[in-house]
Amino acid sequence: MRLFSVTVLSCIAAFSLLAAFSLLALHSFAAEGELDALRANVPLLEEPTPEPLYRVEDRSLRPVREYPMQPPTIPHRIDNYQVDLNANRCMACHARTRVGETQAIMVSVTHYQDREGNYLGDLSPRRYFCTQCHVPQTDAPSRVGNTFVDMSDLIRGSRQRSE
Amino acid sequence: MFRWIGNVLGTFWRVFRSPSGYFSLGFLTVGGFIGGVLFWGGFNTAMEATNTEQFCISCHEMEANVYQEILPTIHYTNRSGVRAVCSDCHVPHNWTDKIARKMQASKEVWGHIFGVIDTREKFLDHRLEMASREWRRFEANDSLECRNCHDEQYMDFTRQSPRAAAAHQRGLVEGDATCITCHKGIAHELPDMAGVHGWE
Amino acid sequence: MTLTRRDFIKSSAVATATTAAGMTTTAQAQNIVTDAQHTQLKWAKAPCRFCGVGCGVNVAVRDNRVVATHGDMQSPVNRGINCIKGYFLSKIMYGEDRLTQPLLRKRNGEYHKEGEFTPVSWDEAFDVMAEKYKAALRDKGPSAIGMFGSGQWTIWEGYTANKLMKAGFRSNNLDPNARHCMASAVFGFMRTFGIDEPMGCYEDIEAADAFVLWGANMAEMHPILWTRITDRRLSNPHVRVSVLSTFEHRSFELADQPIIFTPQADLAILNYVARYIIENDRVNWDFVNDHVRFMEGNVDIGYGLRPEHRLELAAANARDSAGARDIDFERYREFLQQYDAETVTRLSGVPKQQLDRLAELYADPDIKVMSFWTMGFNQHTRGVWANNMIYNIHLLTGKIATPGNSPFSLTGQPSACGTAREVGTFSHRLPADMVVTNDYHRRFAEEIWKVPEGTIQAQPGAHAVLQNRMLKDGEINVYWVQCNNNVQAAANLVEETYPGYRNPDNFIVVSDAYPTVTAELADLILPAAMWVEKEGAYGNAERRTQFWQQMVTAPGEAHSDLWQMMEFSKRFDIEEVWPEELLDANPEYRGKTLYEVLFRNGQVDAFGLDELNPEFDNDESRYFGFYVQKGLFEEYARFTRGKAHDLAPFEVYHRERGLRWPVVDGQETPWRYNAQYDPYVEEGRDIHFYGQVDGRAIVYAVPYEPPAEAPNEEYPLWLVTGRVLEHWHSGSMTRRVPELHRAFPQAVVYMHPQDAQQLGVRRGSEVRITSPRGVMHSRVETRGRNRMPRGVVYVPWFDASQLINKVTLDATDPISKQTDFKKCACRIEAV
Amino acid sequence: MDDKVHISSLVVQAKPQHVDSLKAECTALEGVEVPAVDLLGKLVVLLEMPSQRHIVEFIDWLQEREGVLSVSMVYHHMESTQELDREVEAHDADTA
Repeated sequence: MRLFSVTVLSCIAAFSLLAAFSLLALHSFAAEGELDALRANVPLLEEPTPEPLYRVEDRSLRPVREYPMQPPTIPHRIDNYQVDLNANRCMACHARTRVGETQAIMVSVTHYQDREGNYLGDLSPRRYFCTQCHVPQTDAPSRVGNTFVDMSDLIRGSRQRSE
Repeated sequence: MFRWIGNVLGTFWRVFRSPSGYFSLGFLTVGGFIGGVLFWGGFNTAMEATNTEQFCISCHEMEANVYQEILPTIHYTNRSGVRAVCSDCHVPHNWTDKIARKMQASKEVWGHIFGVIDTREKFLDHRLEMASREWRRFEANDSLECRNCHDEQYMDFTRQSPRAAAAHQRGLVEGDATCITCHKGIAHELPDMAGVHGWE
Repeated sequence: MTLTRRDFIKSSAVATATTAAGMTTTAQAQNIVTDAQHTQLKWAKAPCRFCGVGCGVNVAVRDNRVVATHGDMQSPVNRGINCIKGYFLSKIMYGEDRLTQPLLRKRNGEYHKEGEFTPVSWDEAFDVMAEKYKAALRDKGPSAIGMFGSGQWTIWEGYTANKLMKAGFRSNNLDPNARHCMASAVFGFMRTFGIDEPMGCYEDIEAADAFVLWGANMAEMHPILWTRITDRRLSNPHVRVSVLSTFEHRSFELADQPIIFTPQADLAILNYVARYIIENDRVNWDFVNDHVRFMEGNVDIGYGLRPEHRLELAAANARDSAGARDIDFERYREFLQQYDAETVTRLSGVPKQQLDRLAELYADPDIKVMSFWTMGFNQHTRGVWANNMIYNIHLLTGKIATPGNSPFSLTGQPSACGTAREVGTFSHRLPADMVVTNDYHRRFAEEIWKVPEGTIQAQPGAHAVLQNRMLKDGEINVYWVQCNNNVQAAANLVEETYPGYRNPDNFIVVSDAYPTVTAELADLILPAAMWVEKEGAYGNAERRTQFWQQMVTAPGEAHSDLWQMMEFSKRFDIEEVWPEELLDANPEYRGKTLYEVLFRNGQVDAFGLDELNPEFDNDESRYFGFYVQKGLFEEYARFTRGKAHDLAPFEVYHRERGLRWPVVDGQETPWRYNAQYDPYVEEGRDIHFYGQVDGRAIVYAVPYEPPAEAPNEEYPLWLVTGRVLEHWHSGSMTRRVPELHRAFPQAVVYMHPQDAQQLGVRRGSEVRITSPRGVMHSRVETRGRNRMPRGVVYVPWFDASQLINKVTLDATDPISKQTDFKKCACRIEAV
Repeated sequence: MDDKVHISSLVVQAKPQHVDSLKAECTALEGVEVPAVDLLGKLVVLLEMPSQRHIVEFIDWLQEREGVLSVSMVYHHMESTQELDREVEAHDADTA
């Protein structure tokens, strides 16, 4: 039986690759362990070889955000960066006063606002722990694709249709 | 046993302090040389022994604080297995400075005996003072102990991350920064950095 | 120009495909689209889908797709910020393996336990399912039916499940996964205060002078509350933060008082603090004399294992674990004498100086102190005691129910409070803190539900852990799992869960949006709508009820859990589910379907489609022909009003950024039991613990008792399990978001570098983690965010390819029946 | 579920020289539209069919056509006819 609806809504840029994946999916749905891609096709009572520890990407290339309010991921390693009561290693480069010397990107203006939206003279303490919102990225391969569509693609589509 | 040693030492001392008129010049030269080797070697061996990590962490203060902190860092384990022990960074390699540092270290022995930092809390209270001393030393000697292993002359910037390469070019090559300017806290935790340049 | 829905959907279909193909058919004159007609997004509010903090988010929709989310500036919880998970909410619904069709295990065209998953229609799915339910009812009666629900269910889903199971099928074998995370907190509240949920609220944070984290790692698990604590601590240098845990984690970054203790010794530390307060004459006598009484709890109460286990046979009070008797203050004081500094330091490894500094935060009458705890206390074989003990401390000092003085029990799921607790989806509960064992409560519920007297069974049903045991033993035969991933969560997978799900006598149904490992062990998988694909309501940890609208349609044939339950009930004639005696006594029910009895009762179907907000879709209401969510909510709200759980009218919640119950005369209640804020406090009292008949909260004398399992020669290490910031619970949503996946791609075992060295392994080495129950493979991590003490290892449980619940022990708190996931013994070897 | 309509969109990758003939063949069928094509050989096909079986059959048929390299479903929606013919207010449908 052809099973196509698993691939419903699959629509991202890496399209041909996806199409190949969905063709594969047509025949599966059989044994235990093959359903949940996050289980990596291993039956529950067996032990897969754990994935290796992946490297953290360190190329310092700015990531594209999927919408303007999304916090950027960290494009470099932060091993042993100390952020605690004593010191904030991140702000030693990304603070407003430091970026001249370090040429790092200044944290956004929202980081100087308190809960009520007032601007403070320095970093808002509620934003002090950077890794609550910003995380580095490893080079781990995805186990499952994601079909999220960027709003600019939808906007472009809408403009084309109206023309 | 002790008496025998005492006797031997006594004899040696008497011989040692009596004028050398009975000995030939040749003996004196050769003997002096051998004695020098023995003395110097022993001194140096003792100095080297106090340079080992085992010696350093035989004190609770070192083992429980700074040693625990270096364990998860790049200076403890890394790709090539070339690691730094305490003395690599904290004891100057050239002789005069080394002796000077060892003299200073006698203060640390004092601190150990009198329990200046025998709890984590006390250690943290003294951390800024201790760290500042090391930073000053590194700034004064242009991070010599760093440069014993990491000399920017021999850095291949293309093998560094773009961010590190740019910072090294700007700071070390073109600017007047030294390693410790940016790399404070690379092997141990930082003290309260309020008021430290670059961390305000 | 008029448009039909068909036009709209067709244009969405084309837009999506065009985008997917990356087609650019016309050249563009301008690289930035500025035309408002094209750039406009439709925004609406919703609570975050993840933890119990309950942040508000704004969700942007375009072409029937969620395209952005951000922290809601107007939400009093988070004021415009989210954690990393919250910022990626926009992608959780778009994992490419969304389930879109029912899948039934089939062989040769028919259902077969060992068959292959085959797509079927909803009709066929429900036919097979109903047949199994009817057979179970015929052969064994209602007790053979079980359901495992969720603190992630919307309020109306939990309410529907409660009604369907307890009144419809007349089985109390309904429990939420909140049993794994909140049950000890619930029993702690009920024992001390007689009424569930915190008296304080998040505003306590801005008023407190000290914070004590008892085992909680809020920096990772409750990040937005952590931002508020950080704000308070760093803006006000006098504020102190004390962090207690069995290992050093991210919350220690803000700790003025970092305290590492031996697992289970929290009980001793808690009693030490109480003793310190008494022995240093710091008891707030005015408060204690007016508002407190004392009891001593039964001891030696066992570990909630199977009754034949040697530990249960050896326990004196395994059968009366919750028993307690009245004592006076002097007896309590005498009881505490055993917790002197020397004993507590020996048990906990914490030096006296640290203990005293901690105790002083509570003892000093000028310090307003807030205590936080979550899984450290709750997932504990003495979790209820730990909850009672923390209240002891706050009650002795009178530091409770006033701004800044707040023992605060955190929750892990978005509606652990709103759905699991307030709606009462536990096996012993009914809505608004009522219980099935109480005749009056049952009668009250039957009246509101318009079902005959005697419909609800008086015996509590099977709780989560017992359900798995009963599945294995073949005592529950049809089992519906909704909105959770219990095969990955429940302890002792190999010996208990797996054999239960695959027991040939059982038929397991799993409703989920994604194929989880739980779905893998199901016989029938039903595709579910999630989050903003349906209209919903959640209740967060500070009693805040929050609503959201349906913003997009679910993919394929996926339907909400609510639709699934209601539609399924149509398959039953009431004669097939209720016994003859009940129908003989109440013949007016004859000839109706279960659906008609439960949902067409003149209450649930009281509101028409004209009341829907025309701006938003509502798939369930359009399908059933009435405003389902409003009908269910208003029926449910009748339980709460006048019972100190009052909920506001339905529409109000769609306007507000949530309200904290009890909501009386349109006013929410930030602090309960306090006359200044709480309308339920009796006239003339300042503080009133009205949950107890005499208005007095209870201080419990309960001891330290050893854990169910501790390291020994064969299994020399402590194993602690838990979560990480980037993934939420079993990871079925967050691991499908590429950025979150790459941030923390797989589970690892955190250990001390010298422990690793001793075992001959290093960072990245593959290791085998073994307990008497099972084996799991992982890799060693000696760096990173957690610093383990010697002899303790930490493994997060989000990774389906590393099921650490093969190793964990299914010992529970005997009172709350909540599993202790925080301590068992294990061995680690190089592979 | 007889009165249901299944709306689907497909992306078809074909050899560029076959695009026109494929478009003609498709649009000749009932319930099939081709709202977009590009010169590199991609077609967007929009289906409105009474059941999934019809859609599967169409995909099978399409895959057999000359010049078709791959067919992928991108969007699928099922709903009752009455519901689909309901009018929506203009702000619901900003993609008109």
